[in-house]
Amino acid sequence: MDILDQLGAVREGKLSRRRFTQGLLSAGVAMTMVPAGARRVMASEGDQATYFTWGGYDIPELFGEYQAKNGALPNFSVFGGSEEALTKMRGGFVVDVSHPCNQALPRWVASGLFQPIDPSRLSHWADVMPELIDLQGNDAGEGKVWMAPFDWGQSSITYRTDLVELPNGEESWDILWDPKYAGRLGSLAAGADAWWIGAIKAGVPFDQLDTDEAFEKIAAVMREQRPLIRTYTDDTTTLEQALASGEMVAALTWNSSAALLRSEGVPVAFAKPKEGALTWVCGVVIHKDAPNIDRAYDVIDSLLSVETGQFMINDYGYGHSNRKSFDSFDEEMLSGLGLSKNPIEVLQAGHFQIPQSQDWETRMNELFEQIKAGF
Amino acid sequence: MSDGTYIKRPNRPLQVYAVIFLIVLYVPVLFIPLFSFNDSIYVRFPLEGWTLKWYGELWQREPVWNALWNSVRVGVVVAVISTILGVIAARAITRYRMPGKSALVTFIMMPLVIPGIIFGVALLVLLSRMGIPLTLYTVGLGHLIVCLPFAVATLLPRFEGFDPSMEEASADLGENGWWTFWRVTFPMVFPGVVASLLLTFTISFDEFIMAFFLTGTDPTLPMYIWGQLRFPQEFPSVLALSSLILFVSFILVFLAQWIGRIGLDETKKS
Amino acid sequence: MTDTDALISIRKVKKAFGSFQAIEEVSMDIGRGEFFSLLGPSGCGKTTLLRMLAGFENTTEGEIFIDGHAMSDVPPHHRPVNMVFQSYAIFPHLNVRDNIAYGLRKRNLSRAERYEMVDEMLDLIKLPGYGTRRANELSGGQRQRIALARALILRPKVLLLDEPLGALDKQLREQMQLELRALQRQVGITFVFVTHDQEEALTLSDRIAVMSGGRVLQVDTPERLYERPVSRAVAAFIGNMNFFRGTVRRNGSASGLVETEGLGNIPLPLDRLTRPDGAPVQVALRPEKFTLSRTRPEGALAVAGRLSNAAYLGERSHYYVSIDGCATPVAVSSPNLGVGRGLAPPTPEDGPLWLSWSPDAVVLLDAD
Amino acid sequence: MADTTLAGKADSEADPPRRSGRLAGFLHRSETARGYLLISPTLAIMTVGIIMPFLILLVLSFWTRQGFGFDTTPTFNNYIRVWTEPIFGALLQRSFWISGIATVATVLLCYPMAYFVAFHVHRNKMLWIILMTLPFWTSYLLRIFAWKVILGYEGVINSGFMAMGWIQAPLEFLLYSQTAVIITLAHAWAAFAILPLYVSLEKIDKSLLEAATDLGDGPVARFLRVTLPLSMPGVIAACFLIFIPTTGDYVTPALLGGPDGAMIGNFIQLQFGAVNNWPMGATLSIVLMLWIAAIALVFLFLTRRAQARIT
Repeated sequence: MDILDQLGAVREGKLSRRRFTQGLLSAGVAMTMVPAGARRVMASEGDQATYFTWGGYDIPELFGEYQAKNGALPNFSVFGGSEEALTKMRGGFVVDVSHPCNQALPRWVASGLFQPIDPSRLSHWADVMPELIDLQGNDAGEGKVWMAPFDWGQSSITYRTDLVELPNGEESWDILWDPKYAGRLGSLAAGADAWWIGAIKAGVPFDQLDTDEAFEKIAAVMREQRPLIRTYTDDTTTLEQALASGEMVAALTWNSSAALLRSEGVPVAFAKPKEGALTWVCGVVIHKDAPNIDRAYDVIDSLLSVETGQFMINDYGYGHSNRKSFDSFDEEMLSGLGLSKNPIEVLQAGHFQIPQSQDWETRMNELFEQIKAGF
Repeated sequence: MSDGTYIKRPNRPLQVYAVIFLIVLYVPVLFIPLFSFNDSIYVRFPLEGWTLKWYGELWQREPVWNALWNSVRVGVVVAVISTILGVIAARAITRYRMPGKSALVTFIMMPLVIPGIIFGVALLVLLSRMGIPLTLYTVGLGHLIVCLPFAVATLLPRFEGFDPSMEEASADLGENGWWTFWRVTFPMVFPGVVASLLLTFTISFDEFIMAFFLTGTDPTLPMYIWGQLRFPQEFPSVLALSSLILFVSFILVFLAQWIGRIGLDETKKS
Repeated sequence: MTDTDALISIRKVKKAFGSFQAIEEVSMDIGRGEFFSLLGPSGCGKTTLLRMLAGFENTTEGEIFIDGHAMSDVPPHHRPVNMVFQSYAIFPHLNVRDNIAYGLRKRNLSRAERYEMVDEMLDLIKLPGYGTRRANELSGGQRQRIALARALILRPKVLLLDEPLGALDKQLREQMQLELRALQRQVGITFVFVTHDQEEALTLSDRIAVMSGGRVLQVDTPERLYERPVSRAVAAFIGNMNFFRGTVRRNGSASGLVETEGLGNIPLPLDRLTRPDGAPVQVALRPEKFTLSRTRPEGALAVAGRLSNAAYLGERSHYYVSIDGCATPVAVSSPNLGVGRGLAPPTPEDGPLWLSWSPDAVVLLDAD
Repeated sequence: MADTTLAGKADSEADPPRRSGRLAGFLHRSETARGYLLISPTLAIMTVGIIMPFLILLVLSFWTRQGFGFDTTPTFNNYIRVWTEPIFGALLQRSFWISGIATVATVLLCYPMAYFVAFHVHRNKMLWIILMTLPFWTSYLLRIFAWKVILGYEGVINSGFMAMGWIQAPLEFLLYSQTAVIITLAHAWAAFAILPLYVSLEKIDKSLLEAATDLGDGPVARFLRVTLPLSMPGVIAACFLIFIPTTGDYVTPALLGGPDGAMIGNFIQLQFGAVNNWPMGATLSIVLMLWIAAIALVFLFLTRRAQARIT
């Protein structure tokens, strides 16, 4: 086979040397004009902390304090799911700060990749809601914690108020299982959200998830839902766009999707299902080999600041761990986002995720992926 | 048509097909600049209104520039290294009698016919077993492996079509090996080198699958775009940046064509 | 030649490629069974004319008739002509047999019949048993024969050959010339042969059309082209020729002569002096028409000169003789009959030499 | 040998010849050694980049996941699972089906275009080639995204058709389906088809086509008997260059495939991501590669046979 020859097509690039030099010249001009920003980035790279986080958290708005103190933004590395992140770090990827959620916390801690956080080095720690600190498996002893809580929220249904007829006038998870809307429902792809919703729908208590019976029951529910789903995706934009266009009438999303859609004027609501929504808390952890430990604390402090919190609530619709962040918002607005000034209300009204073992995670993910693929 | 020969005479259906083909090829691509002017963070019809704000915002999005800069750095380094290695390899393959040459060539060409995901995971496993942290260097290594076969494939025909007696003539006229290479061999294979640089840079610049597995803290542009696909607030800026890249590459290509045309006319006149 | 004899009639054919006029206006007839050559330097339009016969180029103006049928609207694959390409165009993906049998597809022949025909052709071109060879295992001469066989097997009315011998070395070329000529006699098909090699054209052809700059300068037999060229261009292109400027002088209706610069006055019969009195002409004489002697020959037209250069070529020698009134030395070609048998060839030290010639050898051409 | 005489010449002019070391002398004498020396950096990189990862991948495929680590007792369990659980076979089959359709569609659609540029464009051929490859300078991800806009529920096609009254409700099979994946792959890989096709067509000596015509073939017969067989190397190269990489694609199906469009690449990626079963992922990679090798060999064999049949 003469692939070699075939690719010789490119050799036909009959550029003369002179022409090439001239081309380079113009390219050079373009290059010097473009990267004014890029050069600033180069300057900032130096010894800044590296924050390994969910896509969307790598924005300057969250790091006002950090920037004021260190003159630049931290470095960002982005993941799409916390499993992916843990896998990467287990593969030897070293960062300063990362961003797990409560149900994964014990497994993250068990990996031995993280060091306890000393709260005395955090200036906003006193304002952090104790309920969020006091998570299962978060106590590192000696007054230290593994994870500093940062954001919290719910996984629930964002639905088009004009297109969805509520069953019995009540918001319920049944919407996502309603054959009436076959092909017009969406779901997050991660088992970390969807499987738990399946448990709620199937009526399996979270403390009994680890049984074969639970697996069977939830799997049956998920298989029932699968033909109704237009697409499973971790990419919230897709769900938001589909909701905005009417391609989907309802989807399993996080708070931020509903907040964004509403700000764009799309008639949606973020449901408070009668069965209860799924509630989660995410936070930040410090890698055991963090090369910039001081700056790592700066990152955390910046994330816990009121300014950051207000941005999170206002623009993303997520809860924040600093109770002062809520002061400037009224209760009604918060309630629309599925939030409250008293997070414990929300946390208790919903189903709070309970950490599971690594084997459970793998088994769940494997099964859920098979179900999504149609088996 | 008076100057059409029988074989080459114009074929109307084929012309129509070619035009349709180009339209289908371009329409999806042209949606990118179109939506970069759309006054909504959601990409959908009808357009909400025209705006330039995403371009303005782009200026303040350091991560975007950071990612672009990473991609450019990786691309340039990968293009240069793979082309240099390609030149050396192509010269060795064409110039010397080596037992097992065809097996060697097949080996070098292997990445062309192996799905990128397999390379990605294989390298990830290797690097993680060796405890090597993921950085732009690991991305570069991955891209190098993807790009090398393209470089060799582009350069081989150049070297094959190159008469070795030219080098002998240069040696006969008293140049040593090094200067012979610079004064004779390199200019002769120069178009291949340019093609190889362009091709490998383009491949590296847009490579996603390997980068997905091998990226550390510094995302390349495709990795960054992947991250932004889920977050609509940033997405229009990405569209704006891509439109700029598209625009600049159009300009460069046509500039090259235009300059080439002028050069051609000049040579014709003289 | 009468019209009924003409197999091909080219009538006022013109061809333009954009603004470039490749064929100015050509009309000629080619007879049945003729070996006809188109001769001219590269770029003269001969290949274009051939390709127009084949149908690969259409005519800008004018019409080509083959066997009485207008060819304008007949695509190449329906024309009763076949072609031997300059590059031979042997299909690389087919073996010899399939190459030769290529055109038989539409003839509804069984495989055995086709192979039989191919074997006959292979015998004809003296390559028996080559049927299963691959195209890339063939030498140049073999490829040329296969190309010939591939065209001839279809029994075309006309076989077109586009410099088919150009790629061969000299010896092979001469051998192929003889074979080609023999083959043409054997099959009796009209051959139209394009070449830039005048010797080849003279050797092979019944008639030759000499072309230059998109025009046909002269169509004639090889002998007449050589002995009686109608223009300086033809004379210069075929063989070597000495040219002298001259003026016609007619003495009433009785006799006439040409006054020349260099050769003096040359008396000519009036039927050859077709021009009016005082008309400027060119006198052309082939180098071998001169006789060289050390003393003035009796009763012949002669002029004295000095030897300026000599070249020994074996069977003959070329001498360049400077004469008064002539800027360039006159080229003389003389057989070396006596040389080596005691007769010394002339040298520049010999002093004056005499050039003599017969009036019959003189060709009168229009002044340029 | 030419080199010695040349060296001698240079030496005689200037200083007395420098004695070179034994290694240099060896290199000077042995072409093979010099050749291998030249090619060794490339080979080293390829070894690090191909052979070592593959060996590790192979070893890993015989291990078992255990918590955060691996149980390194060699076992065929992963391969047995791939063989026995229907999902893997089905995903492989689907991947080859989608890639196969996309490959055939791409080559069929690009062939006339390459033909057009090779035979019917006389000036500015290079401009046409550039024009056809320029769209590929935009990010692949964004091109996928653009197709989403076109094929989407309120996308260009649906809104266009609705506006013209051809359909009453949006066509839902356009997006989040295998159709969407095939269309997008065909569009994305067009350049990889056009270039080899163009080169193989452009290389065909035009006099061969004239010869075919001269020997009585009309345009169709000429195409089938000469042009197509002679361009087969390009067709085969194009097929390989598209089919093989696309079977392992996971981006396109992830973004456009919907629940029924998932391919084996998605599953491999999941094993290294969410499912976190690296040995299984390694096994799937090895199995995928073996299948590709088998399919490629069969394809080569069939095209050889077909070519032999034609001639």
